Amino acid sequence: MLLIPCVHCGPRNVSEFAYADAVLPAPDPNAAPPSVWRRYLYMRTNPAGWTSEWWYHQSGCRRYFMVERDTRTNEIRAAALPPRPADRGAP
Amino acid sequence: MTSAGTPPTIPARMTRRLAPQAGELIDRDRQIVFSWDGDRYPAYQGDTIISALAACGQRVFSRSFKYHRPRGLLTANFNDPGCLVQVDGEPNVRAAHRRVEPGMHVRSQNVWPSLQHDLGAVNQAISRLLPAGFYYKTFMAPRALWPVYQRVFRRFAPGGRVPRGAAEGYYDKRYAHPDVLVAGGGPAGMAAAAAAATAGARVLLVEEEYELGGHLRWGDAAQLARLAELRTAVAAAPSIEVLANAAVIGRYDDNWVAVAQRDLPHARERLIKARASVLVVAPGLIERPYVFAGNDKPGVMLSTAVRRLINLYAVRPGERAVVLTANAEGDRAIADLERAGVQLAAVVDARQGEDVVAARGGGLLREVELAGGRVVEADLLVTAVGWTAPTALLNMAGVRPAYDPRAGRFFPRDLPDDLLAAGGIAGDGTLDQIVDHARAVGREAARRARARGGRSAPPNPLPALPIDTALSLFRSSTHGIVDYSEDVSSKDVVGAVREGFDSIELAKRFTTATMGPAQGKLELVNTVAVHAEATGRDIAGTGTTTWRPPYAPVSLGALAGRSFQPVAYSSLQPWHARQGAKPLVAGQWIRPDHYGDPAAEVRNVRENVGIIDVTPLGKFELQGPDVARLLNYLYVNKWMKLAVGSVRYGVMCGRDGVVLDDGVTGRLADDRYIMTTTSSGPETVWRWIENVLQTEHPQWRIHVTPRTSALASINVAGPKARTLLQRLVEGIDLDPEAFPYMRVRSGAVAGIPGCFMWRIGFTGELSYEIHAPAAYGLQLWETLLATGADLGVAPFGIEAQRIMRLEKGHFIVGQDTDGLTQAYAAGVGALVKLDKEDFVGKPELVWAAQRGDQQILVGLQPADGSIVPDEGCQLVEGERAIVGRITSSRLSPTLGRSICLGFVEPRLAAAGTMVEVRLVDGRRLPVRVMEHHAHYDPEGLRLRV
Amino acid sequence: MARLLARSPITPPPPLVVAEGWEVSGRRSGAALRLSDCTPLAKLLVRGDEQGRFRARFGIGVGAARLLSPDLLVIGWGPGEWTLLGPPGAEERLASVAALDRDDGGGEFLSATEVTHGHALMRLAGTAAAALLAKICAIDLGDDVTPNGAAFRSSVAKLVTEVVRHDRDGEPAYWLQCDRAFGQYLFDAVLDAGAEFGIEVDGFRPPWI
Amino acid sequence: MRRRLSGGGQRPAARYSALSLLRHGLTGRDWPPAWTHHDLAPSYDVVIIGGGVHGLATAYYLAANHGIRNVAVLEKSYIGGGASGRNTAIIRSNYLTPEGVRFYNRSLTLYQRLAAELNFNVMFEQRGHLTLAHNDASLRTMRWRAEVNKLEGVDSEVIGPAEIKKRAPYLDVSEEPRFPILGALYHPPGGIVRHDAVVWGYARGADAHGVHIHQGTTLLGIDVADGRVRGVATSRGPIATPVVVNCTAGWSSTVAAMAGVELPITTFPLQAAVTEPVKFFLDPVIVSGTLHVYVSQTARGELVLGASVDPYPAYSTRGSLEFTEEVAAHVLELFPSLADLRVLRQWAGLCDMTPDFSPILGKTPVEGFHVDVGWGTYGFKAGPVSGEAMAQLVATGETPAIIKTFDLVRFEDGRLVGEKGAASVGH
Ligand SMILES: Cc1cc2nc3c(=O)[nH]c(=O)nc-3n(C[C@H](O)[C@H](O)[C@H](O)COP(=O)(O)OP(=O)(O)OC[C@H]3O[C@@H](n4cnc5c(N)ncnc54)[C@H](O)[C@@H]3O)c2cc1C
Ligand SMILES: NC(=O)c1ccc[n+]([C@@H]2O[C@H](COP(=O)([O-])OP(=O)(O)OC[C@H]3O[C@@H](n4cnc5c(N)ncnc54)[C@H](O)[C@@H]3O)[C@@H](O)[C@H]2O)c1
Ligand SMILES: Cc1cc2nc3c(=O)[nH]c(=O)nc-3n(C[C@H](O)[C@H](O)[C@H](O)COP(=O)(O)O)c2cc1C
Ligand SMILES: [Zn+2]
Repeated sequence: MLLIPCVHCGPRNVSEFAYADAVLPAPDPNAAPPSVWRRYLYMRTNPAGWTSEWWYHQSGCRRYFMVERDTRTNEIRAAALPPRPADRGAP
Repeated sequence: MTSAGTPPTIPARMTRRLAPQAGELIDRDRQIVFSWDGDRYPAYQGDTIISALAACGQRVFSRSFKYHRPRGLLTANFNDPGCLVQVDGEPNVRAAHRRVEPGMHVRSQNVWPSLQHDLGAVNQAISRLLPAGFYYKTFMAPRALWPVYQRVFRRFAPGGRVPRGAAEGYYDKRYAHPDVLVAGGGPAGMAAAAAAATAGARVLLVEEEYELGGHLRWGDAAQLARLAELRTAVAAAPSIEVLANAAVIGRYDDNWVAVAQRDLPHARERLIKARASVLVVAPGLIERPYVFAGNDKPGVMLSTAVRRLINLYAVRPGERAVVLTANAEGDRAIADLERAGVQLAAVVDARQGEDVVAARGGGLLREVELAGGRVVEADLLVTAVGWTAPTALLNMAGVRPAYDPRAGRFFPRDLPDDLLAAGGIAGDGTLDQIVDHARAVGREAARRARARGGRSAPPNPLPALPIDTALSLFRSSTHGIVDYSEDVSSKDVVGAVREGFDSIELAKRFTTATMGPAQGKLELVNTVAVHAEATGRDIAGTGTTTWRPPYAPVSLGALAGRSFQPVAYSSLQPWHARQGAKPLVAGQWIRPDHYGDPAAEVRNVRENVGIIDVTPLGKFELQGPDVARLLNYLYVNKWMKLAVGSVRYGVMCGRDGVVLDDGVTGRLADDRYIMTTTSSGPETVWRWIENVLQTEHPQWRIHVTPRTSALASINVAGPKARTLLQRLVEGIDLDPEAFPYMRVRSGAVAGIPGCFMWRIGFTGELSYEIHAPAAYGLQLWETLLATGADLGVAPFGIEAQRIMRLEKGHFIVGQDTDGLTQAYAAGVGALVKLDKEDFVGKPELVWAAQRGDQQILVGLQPADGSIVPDEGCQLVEGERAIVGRITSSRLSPTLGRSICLGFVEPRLAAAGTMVEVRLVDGRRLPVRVMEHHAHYDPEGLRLRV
Repeated sequence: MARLLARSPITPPPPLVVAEGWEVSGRRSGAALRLSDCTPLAKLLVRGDEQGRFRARFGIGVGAARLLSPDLLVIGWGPGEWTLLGPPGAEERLASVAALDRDDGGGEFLSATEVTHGHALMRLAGTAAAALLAKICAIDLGDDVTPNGAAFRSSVAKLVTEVVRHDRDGEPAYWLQCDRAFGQYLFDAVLDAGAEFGIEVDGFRPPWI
Repeated sequence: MRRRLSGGGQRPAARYSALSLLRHGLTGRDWPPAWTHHDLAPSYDVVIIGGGVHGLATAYYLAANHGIRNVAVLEKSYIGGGASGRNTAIIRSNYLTPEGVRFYNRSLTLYQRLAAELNFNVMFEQRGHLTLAHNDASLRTMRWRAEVNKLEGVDSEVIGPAEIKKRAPYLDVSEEPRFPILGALYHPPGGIVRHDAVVWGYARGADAHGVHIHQGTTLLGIDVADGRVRGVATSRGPIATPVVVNCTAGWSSTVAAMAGVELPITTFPLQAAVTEPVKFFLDPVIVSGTLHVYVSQTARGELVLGASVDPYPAYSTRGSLEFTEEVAAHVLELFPSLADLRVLRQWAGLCDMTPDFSPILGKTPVEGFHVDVGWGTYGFKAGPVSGEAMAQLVATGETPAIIKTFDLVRFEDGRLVGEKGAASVGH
């Protein structure tokens, strides 16, 4: 049972978490042509090695955070809060 | 005790029972009777099934898998491959480990018709035609006979029988958080545990045998004295928890260690899941069998088996013995045999170059052929050729133990920080050296555990253990069995190599060596040695097959533990149960499907008024100044202008434009909204909302609170709904002008404060959905029924609701949509507002709108209204071209005909188009595409009254 | 109109009595390990910034619980998330404790949500309480990791459950809180796990906290 | 592709039969090797990466059907060492989309003939396959599948609890369980096969036709120039080749990346376990999507148990305790009397999951670089048809109709295949 170091709760069993997705930059939804948008939807680098991903502490603090994990060994070297993007301002 | 009592003749039947031994585990004052293949046998408390039978002179306990050869005792412990039996309903019981209990019914396995006369033994005669993998080479033609061959094969499956009814055993689990977990309770494990505890660690000490002590248990007086000392040290440390008759079965990521604890007072087996800061592996060594002709004959035993039989169970293992010894353990066995009165026919000292070539005898061992041709009569052949290191737990931790040819076994190397090894697996030496080393390991384990907890101290140096050289004895000049459980011989392994299976992994799979119950603990190194011999490589270069969990087999019951399947009930459940509502399993919820007659329930809603428990509807309270933005982003329609007191229907899509969920959301106050989701949707929707809020829009000030079960939700539907509610509401004006369709109002209902209700219409009738504080839900429900009796109020269930929603043409996400259905295909294109700046799924929906080529959901009515096509039936053109499918269908009690929702190709979607549905029985039924999804009151007049 | 009667999702074992408007079990047990349905307690969920004004008022963050007054417990579950527990009917008192000026100009968004009806709450008390929980909860309950006053949200019997260690008079005890709909399930699971320790149901009675 | 009969020469294989078994048994003569070792040639017409069922079947059909024999299969460990040697070996064709049903049914037909064609008994046991429904939503999907299957000529029917009980008497079909069994999709042609035998049979067949099977040979790089494949780099040296076929399942992203091709694939471990053998009591294969579990009993008597993929991506095959705990709990929901049966071993393999639970077959933007990937948890059954189709693609340069829907560009075009409903159960 892998331990995931929740940034809020400390290390907890992976069974308390939901893996969300790889951390990916989103293209501008209003400008991206289909090929770019669908690459974002479907294509994954899927590395055998270090990768950044989103996890959700579903049975704990219910927070999303980012984890750097080696997909071969499950070693985890970092966990971080979501970056705060600049406020997009009023709608 | 059994009803049979304890016949006085019992000790007399134990013809091989010795005088009391210093370390014996049996209680001679407590006699037991059990049965073996239908006959009654005596035993003492503390006997294993096998020791009891062996004491009575029994020598054959099973037949082998393939050739049905008689099999006896080999190791006299859990690993004994020939000692698997059926105990009552339990198959494959390790009879050389399991203790006898009064009245046990024990049977031999894999025999037909009986252990003595087994017809399968004809396979022995043709064994040369049945080499490993023979089945790949035959039974191919004629193909028609293949099913017959299959049935024949199945008869030869080994093992016991599983019972038919439900199992009675109670199985359990538990978690543990030791600083140090010690696997193995021999001298090394005990010393390590005691030292770790003294250094301040919480220790879990796990021993597979019934008692601590390891090999000391069958030792001489001096060793028994050391055993007593070590046991006292363990007992004196309060921070050690000892688990006996418990095996460490696996080590998983981050030192998650699984232990199977057996035969507890309250449970048959218990799985313990321990998060160990440090794991100390101290499993000792396993004695390795020797490969030669006839090495599986009953009467051929390992030296440790003989010592266990004599010293732990006071059983004389034979009458006349040949001993092949290559080490001190063999020499000690000789001493034990002499003391037990066994005649020593020959001592074959491998260190002097002597060897055993063959064991012979019809069924049982009768004579032994030595190298040089001498033949010795004997009923017991004891071998002591060397050890296998049980490195499984190390391998599971990612360690690759190294083979040392001088010692003839694998040793740990490059252990990670949270893993240490002690005892025989780590090296050799005197008992003092082993214990000193183990103590240092224990102290170091405690230090590392503390360091992982943040406190650090300098590492303790670990003394090095000496490594003794040993003879590399694997196979004699003859061929014999390498894998006893699988009936694989060294010849099979050699043959496999010649056929091209020249890596150890391929040879394993082709011969099935190491794939049986012992999983390599007895047979792996011999298999590797024989394979290496055949390829010309060495053992290190050949490598091993992969050790995998479990280290010892563990029951499905223990792995499953108690059944934990959370189940959700609404506050009204006591009433539903009292009324005998038909339960419907809907995800985690148990809901009333109906109360007897769904069609009548429908009619009552259409004519009078009905009430339904809709508590499982997902509900979220959204608070904060930015809620409208969130809704506007999540839903495909517009939300910025929803007024306080209004509700709106919305459809949510994923980023791929696929419909995710739908529901109604109402604005209760300026910055307070209640969002509803489908009953199966709340978890997904909640996760999705948090995702949006936390990763995309953390600047939005919104708090989400789940309210699903905090609110008892009751829909009051039907033309008389208003009349009924008028009797019960306080502070809410129900006048249609004051409280029109798609509005929400708060107040008290039936005296219950803090309720709100909205006018919506899933059923198509005038209806109010009341949401009340859950603890009052039952009271509200009962009050509604009592107050509306004269109006004909009656409950209705899910089935009636499904019928009515279909009459109204409301689609259900997941039933009338699938994993690829985008908003336009679901027929809610009118809702999609592509002019919004941004919302989830917008790009895909823009393109979908341009393409317009997707199948689309439409209302359908069969030409013959008496036929209800099954949900899932396909719409077809010509022979087999699929042009759509039925997603929902019911017989409408209101319209008196069958009605459907379904997908059709866009070219067929125009109202009035006739298409054909293929019924389950193959008939074709014409159906008409309707103008609306709704079959009933498409203008929605009834719900707006 | 009939008197209001509130009900817990957990079927109370007889005898039934009414306490503070709730139908509860009047059973009394002196067993060494006891489980009580405490759903009637008043509960308020309050949220704000992790290091914001609530944090300052309550003095605790994630993973801790504290008595604000002898009958009022505040528990920190997640970052910026607290629950106040008080005696049955004390909803308004809780609200006043959590009453902060909604807008102090600093832009911190605060909310308080009454969740009395949303959760089932039970109290497990007795020397074997930790041993019982260790059968169904993977969190280390040892004194060094989970001392008196520790709180966490995790999985108990495969259900998301909030746990607070809150000993009384030296007797170890835990509050267990879960979604109301699963109350009966959790109650039964705890009783099942406690069978080997001789657990008994104890009715609902003061002192509430 | 130009046919070339040179390269690896054909080798007469020893025929297997009851008679030859007798002859060898009596004379004690060794069997000839089923395949042979070769030095790495400097160039091949086709280089196939991955010695699993897909790579070996492709090689076999290239040689057997199209006479293209100058072919190398590169396998970094041993043949079948990937998912092909770890899978629960369930064969069926009761999929959901007509394209899917047609495709898998072709494979099933090839499987029925495989023993005869390869002269290697792959022991395909058509025991019948039952997918259990525990709620009306799954019952509806079963009906949908059954109807599509029938239209495609595949034998599938929805049956009720009484008939289920007849076929699997140890199943608990009462209303007691938390997830009662309401019905099942019954698929008589489904069954299990000896997975290793399929791999070995294809390897032996390919070898006999002159294909070079290089075990212990790792692909390290793909040489792409001007948008087309020129050769590959391996742990044993370089090879010149115009055609590379990526048949590496769980590792396919890593191999595609060497050619600069991105795939819509994420690799997840899938685990399985076997129990100790017991006497035969379970004939059909039992699958429950709701409980995420499937069970079959092999001819050797063990129960083979499987579930869904692990909950997070990884290239690790270590396996987890959570898996055995879950699978045991679910097996006992279905078969309460098996509590005393013991688990003997658990293991894991890697699965190349695609967003639509359908494979990716055919050409890529790099000329000469073809993919036969995206097999997720269900690709063993597709080995024969994929091998046949990929061989045809390589030989003719044309994408065969049977795999057209499964092309890579469908993701860019937004034409996903709707197989989630039938393939999301782990096999
Ligand atoms: C536990 C489990 C159960 C399953 N159950 C079923 C089932 O019941 N039915 C079903 O149809 N399917 C099932 N599957 C799926 C099925 O096993 C796979 O889809 C299928 O075996 C894929 O075959 P393949 O030949 O494409 O890949 P693999 O068999 O994985 O072969 C790929 C090979 O490529 C090699 N390789 C990788 N990288 C390199 C490199 N750089 N150089 C050289 N070689 C390389 C690997 O070593 C590997 O041997 C299951 C899978 C698993 C893991
Ligand atoms: N093992 C023998 O039969 C034997 C015989 C003579 C001398 N010795 C010597 O004894 C010394 C070793 O002492 P030791 O303490 O290392 O070994 P040991 O054999 O005395 O004790 C090891 C204990 O570990 C237990 N064990 C093994 N795997 C386990 C698991 N997975 N879970 C739980 N328990 C498990 C065994 O049942 C055994 O009781 C060495 O010098 C060795 O040469 C051993
Ligand atoms: C269908 C099937 C049946 C298996 N049966 C057994 C078995 O009876 N005994 C056994 O030890 N392993 C069995 N295995 C597992 C293999 O031993 C091995 O664990 C698996 O192929 C993965 O390889 P690895 O463990 O070497 O990584 C079986 C595997 C499969 C796919
Ligand atoms: Zn957390």
